[in-house]
Amino acid sequence: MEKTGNPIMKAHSSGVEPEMFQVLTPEGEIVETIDPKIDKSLMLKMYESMLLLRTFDRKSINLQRQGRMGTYAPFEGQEASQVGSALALSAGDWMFPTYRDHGAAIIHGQELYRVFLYWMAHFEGSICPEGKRIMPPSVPIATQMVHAVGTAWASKLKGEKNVSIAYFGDGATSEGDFHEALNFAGVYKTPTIFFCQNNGYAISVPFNKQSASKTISQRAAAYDIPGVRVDGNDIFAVWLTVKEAVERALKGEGPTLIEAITFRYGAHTTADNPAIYREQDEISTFWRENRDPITRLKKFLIKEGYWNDEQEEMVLKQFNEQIDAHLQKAEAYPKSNPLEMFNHVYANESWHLKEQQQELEQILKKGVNK
Amino acid sequence: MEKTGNPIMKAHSSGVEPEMFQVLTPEGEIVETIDPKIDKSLMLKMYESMLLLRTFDRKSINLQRQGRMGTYAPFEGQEASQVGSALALSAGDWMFPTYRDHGAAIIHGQELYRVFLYWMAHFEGSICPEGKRIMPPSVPIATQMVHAVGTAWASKLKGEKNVSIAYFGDGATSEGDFHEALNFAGVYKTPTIFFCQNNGYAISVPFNKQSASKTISQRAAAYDIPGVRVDGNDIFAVWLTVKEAVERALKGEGPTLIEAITFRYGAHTTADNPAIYREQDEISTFWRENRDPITRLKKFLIKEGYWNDEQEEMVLKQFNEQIDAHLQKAEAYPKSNPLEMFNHVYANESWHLKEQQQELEQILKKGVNK
Amino acid sequence: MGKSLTMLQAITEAMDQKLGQDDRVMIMGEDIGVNGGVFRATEGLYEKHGKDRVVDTPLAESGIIGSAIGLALNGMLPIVEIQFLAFIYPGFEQLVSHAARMRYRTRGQFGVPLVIRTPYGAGIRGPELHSESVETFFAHTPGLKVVAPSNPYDAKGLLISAIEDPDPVVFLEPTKLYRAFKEEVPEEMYRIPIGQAKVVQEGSDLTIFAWGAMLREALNAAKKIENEKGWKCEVVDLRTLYPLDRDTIVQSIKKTGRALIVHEAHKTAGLGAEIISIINDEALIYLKAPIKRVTGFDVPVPPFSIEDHYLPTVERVKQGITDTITF
Amino acid sequence: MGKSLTMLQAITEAMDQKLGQDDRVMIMGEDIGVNGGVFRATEGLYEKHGKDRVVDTPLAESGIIGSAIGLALNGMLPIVEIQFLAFIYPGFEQLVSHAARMRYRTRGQFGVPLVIRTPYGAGIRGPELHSESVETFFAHTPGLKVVAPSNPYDAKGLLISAIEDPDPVVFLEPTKLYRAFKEEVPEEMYRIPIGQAKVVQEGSDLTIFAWGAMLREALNAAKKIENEKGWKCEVVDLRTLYPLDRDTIVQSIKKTGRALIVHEAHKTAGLGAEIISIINDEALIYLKAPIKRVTGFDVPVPPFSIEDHYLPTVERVKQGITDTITF
Ligand SMILES: Cc1ncc(C[n+]2csc(CCOP(=O)(O)OP(=O)(O)O)c2C)c(N)n1
Ligand SMILES: Cc1ncc(C[n+]2csc(CCOP(=O)(O)OP(=O)(O)O)c2C)c(N)n1
Ligand SMILES: [Mg+2]
Ligand SMILES: [Mg+2]
Repeated sequence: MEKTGNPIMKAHSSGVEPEMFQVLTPEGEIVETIDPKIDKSLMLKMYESMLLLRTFDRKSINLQRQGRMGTYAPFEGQEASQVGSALALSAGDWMFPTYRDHGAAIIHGQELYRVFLYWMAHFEGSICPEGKRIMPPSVPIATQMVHAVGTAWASKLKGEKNVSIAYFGDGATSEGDFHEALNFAGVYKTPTIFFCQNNGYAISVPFNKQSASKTISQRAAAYDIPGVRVDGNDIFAVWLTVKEAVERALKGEGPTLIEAITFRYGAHTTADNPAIYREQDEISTFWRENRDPITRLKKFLIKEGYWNDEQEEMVLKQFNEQIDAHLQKAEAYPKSNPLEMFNHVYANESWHLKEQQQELEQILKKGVNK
Repeated sequence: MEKTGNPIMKAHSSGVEPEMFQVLTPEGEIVETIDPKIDKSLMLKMYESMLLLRTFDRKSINLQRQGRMGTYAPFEGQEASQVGSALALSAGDWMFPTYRDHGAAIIHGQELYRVFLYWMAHFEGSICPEGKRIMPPSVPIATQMVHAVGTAWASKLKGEKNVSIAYFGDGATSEGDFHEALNFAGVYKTPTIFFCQNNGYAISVPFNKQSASKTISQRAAAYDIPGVRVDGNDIFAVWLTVKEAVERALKGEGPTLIEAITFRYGAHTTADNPAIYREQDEISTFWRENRDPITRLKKFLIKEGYWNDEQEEMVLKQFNEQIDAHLQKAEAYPKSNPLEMFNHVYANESWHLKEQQQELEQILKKGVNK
Repeated sequence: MGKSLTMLQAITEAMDQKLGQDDRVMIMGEDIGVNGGVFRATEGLYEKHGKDRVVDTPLAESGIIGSAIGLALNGMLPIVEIQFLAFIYPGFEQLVSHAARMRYRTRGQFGVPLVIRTPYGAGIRGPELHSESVETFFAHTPGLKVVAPSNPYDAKGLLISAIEDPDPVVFLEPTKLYRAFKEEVPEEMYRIPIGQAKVVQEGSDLTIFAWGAMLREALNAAKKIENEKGWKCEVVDLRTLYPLDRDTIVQSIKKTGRALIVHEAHKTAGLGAEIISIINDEALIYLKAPIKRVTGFDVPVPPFSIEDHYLPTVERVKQGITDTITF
Repeated sequence: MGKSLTMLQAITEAMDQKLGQDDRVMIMGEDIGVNGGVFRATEGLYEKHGKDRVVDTPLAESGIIGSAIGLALNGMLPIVEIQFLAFIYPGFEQLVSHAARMRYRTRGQFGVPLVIRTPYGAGIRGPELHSESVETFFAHTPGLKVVAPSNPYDAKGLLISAIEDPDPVVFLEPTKLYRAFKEEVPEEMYRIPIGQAKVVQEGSDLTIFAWGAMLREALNAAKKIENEKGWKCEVVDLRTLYPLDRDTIVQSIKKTGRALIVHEAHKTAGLGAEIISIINDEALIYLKAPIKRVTGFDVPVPPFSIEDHYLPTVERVKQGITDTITF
């Protein structure tokens, strides 16, 4: 019954069915062969890392509420995506996080007190430890994706065995930079990993208003690069996928687009009220109870006899202390000096900045500047 | 032998094989059912339109060489794409051409003398006949694609039965606006037709340097809209495809991406030398001899007894006269008045433009302004 | 009869009334529908006017501005909200190469009656790139108009004018003032003409030119300096930044002979320079002292812990006044 | 030993030499590889230095500038060619929100040693949007440097400095001068410091400030007016547009007391305004007359049939000189 005169209908007949790679079910069951193997110590590292991050995240929200920090972007619920991806990297790999990916940054080596400093609006919160390649959180959406193409391209040109990973959200996939980044990476076969945390919302906008496409991973085909959709709350699935992407990249096989399906339990930032745009209580309770990344790994670990409540209590205590120590360090950090704003605009000083700095210095000497 | 732990390899296994919709072969044979029917008079219109355009295009190149026109962008070789698409439209449809699509614009109702005026750098070359919706050629690549989403969206909101068609090249598909346009059109299901003439080159850059993807049509899947690849030198295939896209659009089924495979025989513009970046003689001779859009339709028409050499001679003579008349009109057109540059910056006059206009007027009164 | 409204409420009211009055008006942007906008400027409008008139768009500013251009070409009157001024950059090409030029290119055949509303300026403890003040970019683009209100009353009247304007208007809303104070705002629709500055305080010793959030700093400094030294400053709210109201600028300077410009934007190539140049053109001989610029510094807006020192302060304005008057 | 080169050849030579000398240097852009660039600025470099060092990119300016930022972060020294200045707009966000700010954000930990070369300006009978002169956009962006040479010698020396500069430099090449004349250019690598203007002609009655293609109009007008009226103009080539060389500007004005600025860019918020403001700041009392701006008008650059009237002409510069001197 097919009409030959209808080329469009013909071409469009095969719909894409969203599939999702899952290894560890919410019930804590393994449903896929794990290859390469994830040994016990890595499993424990995964679990503890997620616990650390959740503790850190909750603390941060409280600090914001107490006025000890500025607007904060929480990531609770997305721990498996951030930890699983970061643990699959090597120390020298380039990381391009957004404002919501300090979880991944911490696992990749960013120091906790620096993350506090960032949200407390200290300049120094954007610096990473010496030798690391963790860029400051990218605020303009999707822009960091092309940077991760460039750094990876340079690694390739220099023959250095490093990948670059760009973090971004579902909303970011609508920006032109998403497209240009994937296309460039495809052309130059750069060792770039495009890691999308699809948490279903760009602030208030659900993904079905963001695009008519059902998945984000399907977009990879447009650039002839592989795209894969994984359960972003299943840390095994995330780790295995990123690991494979890293290996492909290092073998010279080019970039990969990964869509990790996840959910942020809380608000977009502490300035946002999710109850306005979604059934916040119901939906976040549903995810917490049925899809939580930490709970599911815990179930598995307990079943295997790798974990118990005492251990949990102990590490939680330790994490709280660790976080508090970093918080103390951050809060004791010297107040930002307004004159610092004139530094690092250029590598070398310019007359106009020197004078403006002097102008401000004079005013500050008078004691008030309001 | 498939490893379950390799989600990326699994997901990426099915390659896209470029297929191309063709109805009329280069030998002038029909190889697909034509539905809806293309009657004799439409066939003749197609043929004559292509002849007119080719005559116009060659004339224009000569005019540029003689210094009677500025830099010109020729389209010879792409006539089937431009005529076939334009003839599938209704009079009130919105058209967004590029600098290479004055062929399509002419068929949609732009006057020949205005096209001359445009390339002679008269302001008035960007105006279309009263009541028409032919926008001036878009120079910044891909930017017009989002406009065609907007006008189509407005048609939909107002319940008007019009489509909007955006013309663009293969190079344009790398720009962010390509992505944003397709995505918006998908979300709002706008009656937009994205008509790409893939002539293999963006100036000197061949498509395989433009993207790792084999086709442009495959990108439609990223937005869950239909994408189709057609032989852009086969006017029946082009017309049928655009016709179907128009019908879908008017039925509320949304946008379509069409990739028409074609080739520009000549230079990118009269300022370009294609011999630098491709085997110009060989490749353009190959296309002319084996793929020409006009020759193939002529073969078919002659076989059917619809056309003969006398007719050809007669219409060519008529076209030459018509074009010359328009050229005369364009060359007799009043010289641009420099003071015109101050008009239409705003709907209402502003003091600063008024004064600047007076300043220039004073200078011009003195006789020289060099 | 008026109501006491914040600037935010005045802006919402202007849009609500125009949506109600004219079918062609629509609003589009990120999070402006269901969520009512990140500052809540469109609160309630989605529910009231429906999803076709108040549209949550994908996160893509070029797509937003570009499709709004198309909507405007085809008879609609779109109001675009860009979430923060710096996020207009992905759509910069659409604004500069198309919105600003369509009327010119088509010799008046097609116009782009588009309003781009966007919060701008520092002082609300925003994250990086949430505090820019780059009005220069738009004031250097023929074909655009640029407006920046400093109070609820002007905001409503100017926004209605902007929506009714046949040309694209960049409407800059000083974030810091959104909820800073309330003011009596008439309930009916009224217009404040684009292109007219306003003398908000008469004076004889020096003129302060300011706009947006800086107007309050200017007024506060003027009051303090009058108390402290007895100098009387005239304060002019420019309101429209492009094209500038030259007559009001020149008239004031002819009266006072001294001037100070206060703006948040970076000093170099900021609009202050254009105002100085206009005065240089028209009233140089009236000048008793160099014109002072008290502006944001030529550095990226720093983290909010020190943003107040990036911004012109009453202290710096006072210093500027003193320097100029005692020159 | 030098050779007689056009500006285009001087630019090619600078890139060729840096590519040869430093592995980290690479060039990227549209049609710059096999084709040698639409103006042929990169002619022969692809063949000589290979496809990894001279890269034909996809048609996507945000991708180009953005990936160049990444390359620069990771140790390369990319030179980007944007085909024409107006086509930088799709990459505007990358330039303004990232290239210009990376050093600042990371407190010097990561810099972006990037050069963006682009033809700019009118006068070559180009199509729409091929003739823009929007240096203001970049001069209002802290973190960027902006350079515009007016002759082959400076072009080579400034481009080498730009490539070696640790910060992003927007390098504006006046299209009209690419092949306009030849000049002796030393074969060795030499540098002209960024940030230094040059007095190209001494004079006592008035200073003309110009740059890029407008320098020749300035010099021609100065010569004519000297012949006609005997007035001696000093002519200053700014060369670097951001940050400006204030000392040279002020020194000259203190000598002549009168000034004229010639630029192609639109008048409102053009760089002329900043120069006037610098003079207002530093040397108001030396001024014998208002400073005149002879500039491109505040209209989109018109079609090339009348572009010469959009541009400052010798006639208009002469008129400006006369007005200023006889004020
Ligand atoms: C270019 C740009 N436009 C708009 C914004 C404002 N904004 C900040 S976060 C955000 C939503 C991002 O959603 P998504 O990409 O899904 O990431 P998520 O916040 O869910 O992690 C928006 C619109 C921005 N930061 N940059
Ligand atoms: C934003 C932008 N970048 C660069 C250019 C310069 N340019 C003009 S045409 C062209 C190539 C376009 O190629 P394609 O889209 O394939 O169209 P074609 O010319 O082959 O019809 C380029 C790079 C431009 N006009 N706009
Ligand atoms: Mg999201
Ligand atoms: Mg092409």
